[in-house]
Amino acid sequence: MRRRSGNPGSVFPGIALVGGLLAAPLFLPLYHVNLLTEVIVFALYAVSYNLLLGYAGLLSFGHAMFFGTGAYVTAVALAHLPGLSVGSAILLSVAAATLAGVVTGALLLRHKGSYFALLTLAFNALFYAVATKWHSVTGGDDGLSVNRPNLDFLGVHLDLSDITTFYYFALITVGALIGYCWHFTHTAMGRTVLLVRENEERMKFLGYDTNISRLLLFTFTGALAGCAGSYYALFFEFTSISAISIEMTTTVLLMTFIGGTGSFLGPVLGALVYTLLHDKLSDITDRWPLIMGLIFIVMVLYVPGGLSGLIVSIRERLAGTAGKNAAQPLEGRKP
Amino acid sequence: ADTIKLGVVEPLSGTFKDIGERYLAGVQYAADEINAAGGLLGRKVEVIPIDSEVKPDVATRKATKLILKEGVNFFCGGTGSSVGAAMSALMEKQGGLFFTYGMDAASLTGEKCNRHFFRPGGSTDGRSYALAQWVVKNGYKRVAGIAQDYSFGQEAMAAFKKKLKELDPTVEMVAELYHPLGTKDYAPYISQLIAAEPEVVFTSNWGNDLMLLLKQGKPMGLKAKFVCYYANDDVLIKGIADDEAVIGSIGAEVYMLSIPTEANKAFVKKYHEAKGHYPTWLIGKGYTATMFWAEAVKKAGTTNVRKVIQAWEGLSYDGPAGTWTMRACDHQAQVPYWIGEIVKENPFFDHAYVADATMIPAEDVAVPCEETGCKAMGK
Amino acid sequence: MLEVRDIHSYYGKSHILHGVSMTLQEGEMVCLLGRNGVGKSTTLKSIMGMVRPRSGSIRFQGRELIGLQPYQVARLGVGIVPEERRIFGSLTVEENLLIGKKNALDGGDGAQAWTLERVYQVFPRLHERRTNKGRHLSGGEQQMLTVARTLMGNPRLILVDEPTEGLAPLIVQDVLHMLAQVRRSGVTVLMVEQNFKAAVQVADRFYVMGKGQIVFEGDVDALLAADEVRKTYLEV
Amino acid sequence: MTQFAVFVLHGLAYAGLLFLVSSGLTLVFGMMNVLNFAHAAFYMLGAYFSYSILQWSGNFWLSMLLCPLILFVIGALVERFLLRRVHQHGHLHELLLTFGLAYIITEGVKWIWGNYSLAVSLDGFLTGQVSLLGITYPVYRLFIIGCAVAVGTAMSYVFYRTRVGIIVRAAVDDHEMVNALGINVPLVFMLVFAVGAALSGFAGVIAGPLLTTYPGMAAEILVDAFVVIVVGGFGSLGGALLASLIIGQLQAFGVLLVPKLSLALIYLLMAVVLVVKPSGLFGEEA
Amino acid sequence: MKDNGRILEVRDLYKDFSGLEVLAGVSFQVAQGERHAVIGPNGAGKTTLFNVITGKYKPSGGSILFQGRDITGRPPHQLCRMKISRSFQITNAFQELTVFENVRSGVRCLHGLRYHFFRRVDRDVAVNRRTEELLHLVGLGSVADAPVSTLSYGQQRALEIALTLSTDPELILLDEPTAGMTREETAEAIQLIDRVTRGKTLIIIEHDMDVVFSLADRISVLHYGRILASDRPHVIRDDQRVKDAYLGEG
Ligand SMILES: Nc1ncnc2c1ncn2[C@@H]1O[C@H](COP(=O)(O)OP(=O)(O)OP(=O)(O)O)[C@@H](O)[C@H]1O
Ligand SMILES: Nc1ncnc2c1ncn2[C@@H]1O[C@H](COP(=O)(O)OP(=O)(O)OP(=O)(O)O)[C@@H](O)[C@H]1O
Ligand SMILES: CC(C)C[C@H](N)C(=O)O
Ligand SMILES: [Mg+2]
Ligand SMILES: [Mg+2]
Repeated sequence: MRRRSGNPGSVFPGIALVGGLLAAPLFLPLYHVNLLTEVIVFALYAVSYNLLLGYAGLLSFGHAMFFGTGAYVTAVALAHLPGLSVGSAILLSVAAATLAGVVTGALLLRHKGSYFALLTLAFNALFYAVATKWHSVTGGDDGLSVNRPNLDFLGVHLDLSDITTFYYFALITVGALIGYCWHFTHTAMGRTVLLVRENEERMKFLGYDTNISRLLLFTFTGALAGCAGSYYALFFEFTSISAISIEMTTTVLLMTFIGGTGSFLGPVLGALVYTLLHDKLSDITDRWPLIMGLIFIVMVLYVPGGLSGLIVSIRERLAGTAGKNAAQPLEGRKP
Repeated sequence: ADTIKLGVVEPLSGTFKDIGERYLAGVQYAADEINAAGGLLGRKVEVIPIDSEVKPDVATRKATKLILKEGVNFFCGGTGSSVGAAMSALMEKQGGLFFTYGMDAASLTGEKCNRHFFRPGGSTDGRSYALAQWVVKNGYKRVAGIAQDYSFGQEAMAAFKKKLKELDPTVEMVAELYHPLGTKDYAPYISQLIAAEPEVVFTSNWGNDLMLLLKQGKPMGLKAKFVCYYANDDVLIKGIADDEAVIGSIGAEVYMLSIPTEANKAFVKKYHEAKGHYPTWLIGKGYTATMFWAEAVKKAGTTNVRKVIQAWEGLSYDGPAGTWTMRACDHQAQVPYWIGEIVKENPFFDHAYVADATMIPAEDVAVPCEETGCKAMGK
Repeated sequence: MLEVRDIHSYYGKSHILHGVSMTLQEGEMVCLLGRNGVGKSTTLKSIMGMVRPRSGSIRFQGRELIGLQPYQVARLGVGIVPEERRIFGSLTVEENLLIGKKNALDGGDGAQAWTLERVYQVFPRLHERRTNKGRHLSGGEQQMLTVARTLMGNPRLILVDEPTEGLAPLIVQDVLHMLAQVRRSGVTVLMVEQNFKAAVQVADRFYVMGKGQIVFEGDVDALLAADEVRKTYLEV
Repeated sequence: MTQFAVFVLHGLAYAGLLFLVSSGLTLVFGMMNVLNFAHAAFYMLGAYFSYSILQWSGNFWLSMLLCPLILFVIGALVERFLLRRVHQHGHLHELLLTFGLAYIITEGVKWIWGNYSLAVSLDGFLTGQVSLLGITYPVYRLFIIGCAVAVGTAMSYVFYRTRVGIIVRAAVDDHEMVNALGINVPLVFMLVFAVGAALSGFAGVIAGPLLTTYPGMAAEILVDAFVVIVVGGFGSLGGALLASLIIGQLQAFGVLLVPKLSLALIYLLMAVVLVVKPSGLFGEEA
Repeated sequence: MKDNGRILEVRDLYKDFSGLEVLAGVSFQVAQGERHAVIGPNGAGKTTLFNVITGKYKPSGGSILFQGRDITGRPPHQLCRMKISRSFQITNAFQELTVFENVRSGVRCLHGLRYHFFRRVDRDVAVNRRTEELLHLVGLGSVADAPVSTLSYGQQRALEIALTLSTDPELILLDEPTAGMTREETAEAIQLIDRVTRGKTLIIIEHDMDVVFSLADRISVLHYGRILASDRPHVIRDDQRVKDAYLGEG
């Protein structure tokens, strides 16, 4: 899969999307607005994960450790620092996640491929264990409930406890972040990680310190995940160990992969599809995880490009340009 | 008129499925009885089961959905104090009402209390006090304790120790162990218990955690008598499939099948005729609490949450388990406790079960308002 | 016995063999000469099935080889001694040899001309070092081991890729004698050599390869006669 | 003192279980360079099949025989029809596939057997206890230790003494060459994967009576097995053994000495190893 | 041949791969601006020598001096920034990406556009211009936007050279740049190399003797991990040991 810089194919849907989202509360019932807020939060989480998986080719089974860290820091900070503003709570979370990213990254990134995947999983388990055991801070199995403070910013006063208001708050701030991520994929760093994935050895001989670049990216995505986690805590007004559990990693993996690692908006699509499916399916059957799993396997086997990959190749098929290498993101070099 | 919706937050899948289902059965039975008698304020009570998976986030997610979509504002549940804490917080935000008959962590009506949360049932304090009294009464000196490592377990243990010291300073706590929820291999803990050589072992474990503890205890050579929160559980005893492992254990509850009062005998008879099985502990607790809630709604004469809250505070209710009074200062019902020993012969099952229960009056186990740590009730 | 007709082989995009053809008779020893990188090894790999030609045909005892897996080709009685010795470094010498051995399960034929004993007779050096790990052998010993390992499979045809590559002149002689011996035991040999001097000592016929094509075929005298060929394709 | 001895035994029992699981995982990784996330799921399947077999036959030994066979077949099928398919997409897809597989198996198990723990109760001498030197100890835990030793020895024998072992080890060095020597390497790989699955299945059977059988058992053991691999070193049987022993003891004595940390201990160990010797105790430097 | 001081000096270099000793005490020097060929039979250790000099492997013994500084065991990216650059025997590019981005990745590194989180790579005029230049220099201007995987073998080899030059090196090491080329391609390639390496120092591994003798100022013959001889072409041509070991009798 090639990423032509400024690929219009990924811009226009983007604009349409934003328009639709801004209007959503006008025609959607409250419940769905709430659901959409969740989608937005997960979209950020998934995008951050895809920067790792789709762009850097690093398959991590530990992304939830950052997501969870973000969620917990927000919860704890808001509980213990009275009068803390939303913004600072989020920033604190990001800072914590960044720190976690640097430390774990330094340990993990000496390894690649399967070993890396395995280690990330183990580290996620470690974070989980700590969150469970460290009762005094995290509330262990009880979790922590979060009070969403109101937003006072440059004279603007917003009552975030109102669902629609919080929706717009999330949409705008998170939207901006995702926008930046899109820009990121065209920056020097963005391209560097891609090239390192394509051919690390050559990058070394072209003068790049690939360890540094990998660490930077790992930390960056960790910070983003932490931010998503923070929003998650605010949205949910509760933080429990499931926010830092391996299931939470699985969730983002499914979202990202179903949406498609090949294109930037794939994961966003994935977050939407996953959340809606989850919401609908879990009413109908409590077997919905099984269905998710099956979808996932089928995709790994037949549609490695995910939904977006499918769309792209269909579009190319229609356009006649046979989609030969439509979204084949994970060209993992065999060890 | 449309129905009065009551969301029942219980584990309906997963390890604690059987617990949740029995609570639900109790609530459902109460609802049926009410509806049969013409309903509540002339409206039918509609029970909406919610599978909490004993996960706070799952419970609140589903509850929120019901609030936003269906406008439900009465909820109840009995499993997982962690779920209770989360629901309590949610209710305060969404202006709903939650009551529990099984989430016993004292903190729920203590520092975590709020006006939207009621506990028509037992608490770790009450129950631990009751058991402590029994231990002292029977003159045991070497006591060990093991509990699940979450707020419920910790509070149960703390209260037990506190009361023990109060009643008889010479009693010795020879071991105090905590294990993660859902532990499978109790060997390392049992070995420690054995090494401590206690006469009785106190445990607030429940469900699978209690089953495995009792099951694995004997084979490893643990002789001591178990003093349990939830030993009077037929499903558990059946599950252990080894009466020897349970006989002699002690259970304390706010409701037991074997409460020897007329009121209870009548209730048990009626239920058994209707359902063909007995209203064991959880069913009874669910039933009694729901009836109590209904009383409050009746008194309020409306489903307006604020009104119902006011109505419930101070209200008393005579049920199968004696007289329950909802205290205004912390929304903790003042209830008598019932203690029974597991014996081989019993009128209900062909496996071992609790013998006739003896009552410990509410006053003896009451926690004074000022000690609960509940501040949030100021009107 | 072996008939290669007009094969074209590629590595990814790069077209290496531009229509190579050659034939071998039962029991003869043929040498394929040519400069570095002209496609000699690729030719052998193509026969063995380690590289799959995109067109052409390779018939061994009348059976088409193209499309077969290397192990299938091997079971038909073809053995290869690869260029990069590719002995199993973490296995002992003896284990390396045992791998080569085909047993009923692997569908080899009964005639066990080559056995451990026999190999050790021919290569006393290997017998001395039989408990050493492969990676600790000297280049020459590794070369012997590779040949011996292949012989253990009792092939009817062996493809030997630059057996004297990077070997000290003395060892070159040993190896050549050994090959002559193998050939005397009735095995057909197709050998790739850069070292013309070495090659002429042992081979009956020669093919010369230049940039992916056979540019000459004939016996020693013919080759010596063909100055033009030698100048352009072999010498400096 | 006896207290100490008992805890050593607890540790050994768990170590045995860990080794049974991780050895299969290491085998597959060492041979085929495939990190099989579904390995623990196979282990869980083993436990559940064993449960069902016990239900109708009541014979533990039978399930000990059958389950590995069933898992062997499953493993073979998975390798042949799923893993091989995605192989050309690179190892990321192999990981994702086995991961998805694990996920589905877990959910499937919840569906078929229900999402709660099933107590596997044995009969016969396995349920009893032995007392020696003043220690009373359940037979079954000793039995587990025995099984681990047996399997371990068998594996290292096959691995280092038989031709199969030689082939497999050679295939790790250079499978194209092994192929060229007339050995059907794809088949070998299929078998290796199947054996790995069978091993984990066996471990599952053994685990059932000890830990009860429940859908969470896969995830729990998987993480521990991974830590074993990290600590012991990738693809090294010896490493797996040593690491299992260490972690087994850590688990047991952790509960005794530092109950608050017990959950985190093995991760601390892992972190230390990662810092001090990233390739693990027995692993060659990458 | 000009000799304004040494740019590279290799002293008694050793390298072994788990027992197999590939470099066994290699010593030689390269003068500023010199064109130095390394020849020797397969497996002699030529590529390994490159790998050790350019920091892919750490030597197990000996030292390497570049412009008088000891650079032994430095990682590739540092050496690259010290203006040492090497090509690979088998083309080693970013197969899925365009030729342009391939070369740009080297150029922008030189311009410090490596890990920047905000600046876009496709907006930097200087970088783009330099990239264009290089592409035209090696004659790939026409295929700038094609993905590498669609290039012919010859073009890929040319790209390999462009990549090597993209970091504007002083010392250039080429590993069999003409490997796998037809005679014509080879001839062109040599001209290209000759053209692009003027004023730089060049070390080239080459089996094609025409190339070697037409291009090199000096030749080192590597055999069994040792330098058999290091001298002017005509001397090498007549050196008996070299004939025995590599060239063979004509
Ligand atoms: N990474 C490695 N691990 C083990 N052995 C290696 C490694 N790299 C090279 N070798 C061995 O070192 C020897 C020299 O290899 P090298 O690539 O340097 O040869 P060369 O002179 O470049 O040959 P050619 O002309 O074929 O390129 C060979 O025997 C090779 O097998
Ligand atoms: N794996 C590969 N990928 C890409 N190109 C290759 C590969 N192996 C060989 N080549 C190229 O194919 C061409 C022919 O290779 P081959 O090994 O057949 O040459 P050869 O005649 O055996 O030369 P030598 O005498 O060095 O063995 C060479 O130019 C080489 O660079
Ligand atoms: C069902 C009950 C045993 C639940 C337990 N009392 C708790 O609060 O978690
Ligand atoms: Mg060759
Ligand atoms: Mg080389």
